[in-house]
Amino acid sequence: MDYHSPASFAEASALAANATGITRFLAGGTDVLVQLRSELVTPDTLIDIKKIDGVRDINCNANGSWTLGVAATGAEMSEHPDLGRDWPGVVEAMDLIGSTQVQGRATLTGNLCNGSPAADSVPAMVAAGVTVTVTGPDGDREVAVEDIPIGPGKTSLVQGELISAVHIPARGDNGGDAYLRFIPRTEMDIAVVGVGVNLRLDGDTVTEARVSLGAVAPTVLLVEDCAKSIIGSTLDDAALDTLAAAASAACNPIDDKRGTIAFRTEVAGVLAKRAAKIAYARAKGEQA
Amino acid sequence: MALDDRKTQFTFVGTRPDRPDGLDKVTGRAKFGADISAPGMLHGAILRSPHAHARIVKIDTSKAEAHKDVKAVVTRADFAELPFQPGLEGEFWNVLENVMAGEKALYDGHAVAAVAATSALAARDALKLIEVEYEVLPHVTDVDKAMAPDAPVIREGAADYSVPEGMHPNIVRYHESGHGDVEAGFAEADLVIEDSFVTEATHQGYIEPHACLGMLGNDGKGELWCTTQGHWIAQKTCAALLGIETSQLRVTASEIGGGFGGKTTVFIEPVALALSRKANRPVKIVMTRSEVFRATGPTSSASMDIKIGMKKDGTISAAQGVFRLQGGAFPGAPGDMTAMCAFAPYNLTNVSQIGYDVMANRPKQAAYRAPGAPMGAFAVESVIDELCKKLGLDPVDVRLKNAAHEGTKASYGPTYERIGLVETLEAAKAHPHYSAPLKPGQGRGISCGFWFNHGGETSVSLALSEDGSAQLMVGTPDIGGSRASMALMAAEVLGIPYENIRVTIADTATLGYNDVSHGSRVTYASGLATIKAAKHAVEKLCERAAASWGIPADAVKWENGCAIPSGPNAGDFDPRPLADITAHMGQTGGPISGHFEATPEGAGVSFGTHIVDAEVDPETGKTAITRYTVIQDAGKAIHPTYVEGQYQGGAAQGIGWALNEEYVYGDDGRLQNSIFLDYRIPVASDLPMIDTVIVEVPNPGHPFGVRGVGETGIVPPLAAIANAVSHAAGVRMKQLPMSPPRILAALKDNG
Amino acid sequence: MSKFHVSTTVNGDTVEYLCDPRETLLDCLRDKLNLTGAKEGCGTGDCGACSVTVDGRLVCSCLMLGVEADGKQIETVEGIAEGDVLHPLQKKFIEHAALQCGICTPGILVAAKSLLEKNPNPTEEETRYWLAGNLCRCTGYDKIIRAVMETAEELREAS
Amino acid sequence: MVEVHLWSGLRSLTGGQQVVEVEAKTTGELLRALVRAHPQLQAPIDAGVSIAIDGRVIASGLTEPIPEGSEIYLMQRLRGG
Repeated sequence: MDYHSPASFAEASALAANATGITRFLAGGTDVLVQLRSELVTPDTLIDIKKIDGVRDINCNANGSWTLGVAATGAEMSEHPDLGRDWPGVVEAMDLIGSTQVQGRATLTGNLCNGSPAADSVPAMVAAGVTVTVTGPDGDREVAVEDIPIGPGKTSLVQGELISAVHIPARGDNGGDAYLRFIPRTEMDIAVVGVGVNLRLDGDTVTEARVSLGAVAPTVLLVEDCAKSIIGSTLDDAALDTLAAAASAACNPIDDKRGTIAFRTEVAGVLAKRAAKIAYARAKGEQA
Repeated sequence: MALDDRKTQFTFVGTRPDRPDGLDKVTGRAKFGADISAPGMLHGAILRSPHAHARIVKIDTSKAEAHKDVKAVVTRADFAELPFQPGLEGEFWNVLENVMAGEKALYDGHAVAAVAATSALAARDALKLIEVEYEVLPHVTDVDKAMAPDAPVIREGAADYSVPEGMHPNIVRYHESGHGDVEAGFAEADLVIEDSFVTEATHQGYIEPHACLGMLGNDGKGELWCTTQGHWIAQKTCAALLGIETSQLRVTASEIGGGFGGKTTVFIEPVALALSRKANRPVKIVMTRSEVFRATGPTSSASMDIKIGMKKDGTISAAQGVFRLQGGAFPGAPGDMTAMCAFAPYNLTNVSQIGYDVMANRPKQAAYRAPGAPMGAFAVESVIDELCKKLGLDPVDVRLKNAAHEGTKASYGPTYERIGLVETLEAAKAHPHYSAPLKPGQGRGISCGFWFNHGGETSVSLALSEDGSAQLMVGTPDIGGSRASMALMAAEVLGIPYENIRVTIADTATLGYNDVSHGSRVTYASGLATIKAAKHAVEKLCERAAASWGIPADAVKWENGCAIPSGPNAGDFDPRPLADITAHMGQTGGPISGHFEATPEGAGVSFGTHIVDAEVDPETGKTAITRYTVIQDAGKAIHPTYVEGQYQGGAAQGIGWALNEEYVYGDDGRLQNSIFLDYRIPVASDLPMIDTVIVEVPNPGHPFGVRGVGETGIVPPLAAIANAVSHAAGVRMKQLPMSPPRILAALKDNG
Repeated sequence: MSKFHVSTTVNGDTVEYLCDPRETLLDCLRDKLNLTGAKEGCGTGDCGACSVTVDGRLVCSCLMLGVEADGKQIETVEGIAEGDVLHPLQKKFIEHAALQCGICTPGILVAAKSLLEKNPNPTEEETRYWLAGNLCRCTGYDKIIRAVMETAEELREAS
Repeated sequence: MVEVHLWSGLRSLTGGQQVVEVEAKTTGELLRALVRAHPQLQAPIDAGVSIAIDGRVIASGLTEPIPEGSEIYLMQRLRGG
């Protein structure tokens, strides 16, 4: 295995473009090292991007949007004084991944590029409308988070491409987001179901919404029907029931060691309701 | 065992001093299995079968052998030839077959070859160069399916004398016991409930993977360092498997990072020695976590049918159980123990129990804390709970009404000596937990549990130093603070401060044979031996004092660490403290030591009663344990803090077993969850504080009244939690673990 | 395959080693620096027995490569005591029997110390969640949680 | 003479008898006497048995004294964890 620690994304991209065999980028390493140790994936080329300037920055832009470096850790996101005020759902989703120790290393980008349909931060990012900059041999392009994963362990990135920045939109007024997941324990598990909800209110009425589901299909889903079921409502019980039904209907899960099809389908609806209520309360400026 | 030295008033015993090895263990200094190296050391790695059941057609190791960093490759041919015997009789053969596969790979993860190389990375790389040709065979991993007529046969001829003719060859041992007439008893009952229960295999889950360092020369002399619950059994087994003399192999036990029964046998140790013999260099092997899950002892999975009859007043009129335990591809599943323990808490006129030991394509089961007892208790105590509910009776009162006591004929035959079940139930009833109000969505469960406990071969040696301090050598690895208990007992007899006693876990070359640290035997048996060894030294101290005073030895007694004249004619002499006698021992007859070697019989059975509150989320089936109380008879708690620790640990493991831990096999017979991410043991945020009540009903078989405490604590939790969850959810849970998908499915089925 | 030269600081001492890029920081601490206090319980970041801090941040040393340690400040269990004076957590763990077998203890002490540095007054829930990545199979966590919280209280009183 | 109670599974080896009367002063003598009375009991004894004397379980010792008139139960060998 070759190990490189380039000083720029262009250099990293060039290294990857010219590499043969399996290439992995190393940020927090919480997936890459597990795969390496278990001999599931032994990369031929490992490119550590943490020596690139600015990769750990968390910046609020003039328009209220956020730009995060690709090596900013979950712990750094949680500790940031303002990010969690704007996007509590995204920050909490990231914070749910692994232990305190894992939080010291794990990153949004790593969670995204691992391609797991159960990745906790991804539904929250999709709901929030997060985009990423992809740097490749032909320059940069901006891609919506939901367009990165294309199947379990697979992404739309091609050889020589890597994510070089994460962009979270401006929160704006009367908005709130939330992410909930189901795990059998209280910590340390992979999501059996995950639900991200991001919405905006006009008074008591939902005017915009994005709802995403994790661990219920080969990729994280952005579910239009869920959004439709609550837009125009005051998140009354009828709207919540429609939301739950839409969430369950969108599920295309598998039976595996972590959960059954029936369980995932049912609980997706339950969590969609609960997450929507939290997001709604947050949009109203209430504690939740 | 002469118990003339019985004691009930204590100076040191029952106090809570710091453990002697505390400093080493909080500074990272303590040496565990993997914390050692040797000059010239090689690293071993083991190739494992990816198939649940396959004939090994051919193993080609030539490419691995040609690798520049590889110094040795071994397969089954590098071990001793041992004769196959049926049942548990051929245990050496079974262990060898498990350590390195012979003709067939019998489970996913079964070792088939091993290499030793100059680095751990090189060893792992070299495994990929070994080519194994398998003929994949049909497999079975489920206990009921393994007993079915069409089940693939794991091995012909493995069954012992006990199995009635006509049963499937995968049934390798059969047990049947009981007394009275259960049919007549059921006829007397006002309510009979018959139900079936299932538990999945769980792993002991010790945090330290197996690790060892072995050196074996062509002269048949060797050294082995390993993490083990018993280094003498490791010595004996490795010697047999390698065809060398037992005494030529010196085994040193490292500090042990948890065992719970799982480190009572060998896995990698004979492999390291075989590699070393071939390479002529020390070989270290450390298992990965995945290897631990795939290839070391999980407990048995079980399928059980229970039928119990109860009268309206709560009297159990008859009880019957059939317990089918799957123990992997070898004999040993403790179906007999399950059967004998299941009804042991109760005074039953009519009881019948049948146990099966069934083989399947899974790793060889190893003991796990009261092996066999928890699953039986789960089934039986669930049915009793259901009877109480249907008859409108208080579950503690019903258990008190039926509780076994001194003079009761046990379900497994003999009449109980003094036992403490009733005391634990009375303590449960009186405990504020039992009467505390429950919130909506919560349920409360209780359960009793029983375990036999064990004595076992024990050797202890105690040597006094000139300055009056003492060194105590025991042969039972310290799993949970036993050095402290041993020092307390020695201090009690010698009358010198606890701090003046250094306790060492001796290696196999410096002390006589010791049985494994299992069966909750350490504080009982090594403790008894420590007391006897200290007494032995005291006798000699008294003799020296008597000689110095010119009076007969029997005119001297030992009190508060001093020899004093005893009796009216002994004369008037100043007491001689221990250090005063040892200061001159070289000139007054030589060094003073005490020792004791025996197999103490009289471990004393023990009982516990647990109370647990659980809260179930009706929308997701997720359970939270909100309160837990363990009440157990310790006989006499030598170091109460460590007794509490055993109770709390047993409860925590029980919570894991009840709620989330399980071996998950795919249709291909491969283990699906061989990492801690997916084998879900409880984490700190899953658990509440665990309250404990130590009941002390002295064991008549120990001079200080000690009963083993390590195992009983895992017997009641499965049932207690199942009862709590069933009450909270409003539906009876009959399968473990009660994972959220199972609870949610049960809630749905229940409407 | 060429090895990497790494220069780093462990418990205040400057150390150097050569490592294969596949070797973890834990491998390097244990096998190259003979600091065997950190344990490998899982190799997948699930048990926390290998916990160390890197530039003050709590991490699993099994989830970090040895090469990544270059130029970092690493603290392990061996560095918790100051000379022969035990850290209050270490004393309290012994006093409370917050360890049985002791294999998880090094990782838990490193993690608990990191908690108290960040949050001198943790609730029981905060303590339990902070330590959720440190598996203990012996104690049921009860005595561990009590030891950490009592240490926190003592440290608050002392300061 | 002492009465030895067998577990019911052994009846198939003793022609249906569950209580066997033997002359024995120690646990070892008792096992030998059982085999003399019923040679088929050798198999379970080889597989491992424990003996309860007045309720105290003797896991493996062959030299434990058997008091006259004591209650004797043969049990499967106990194993622990």
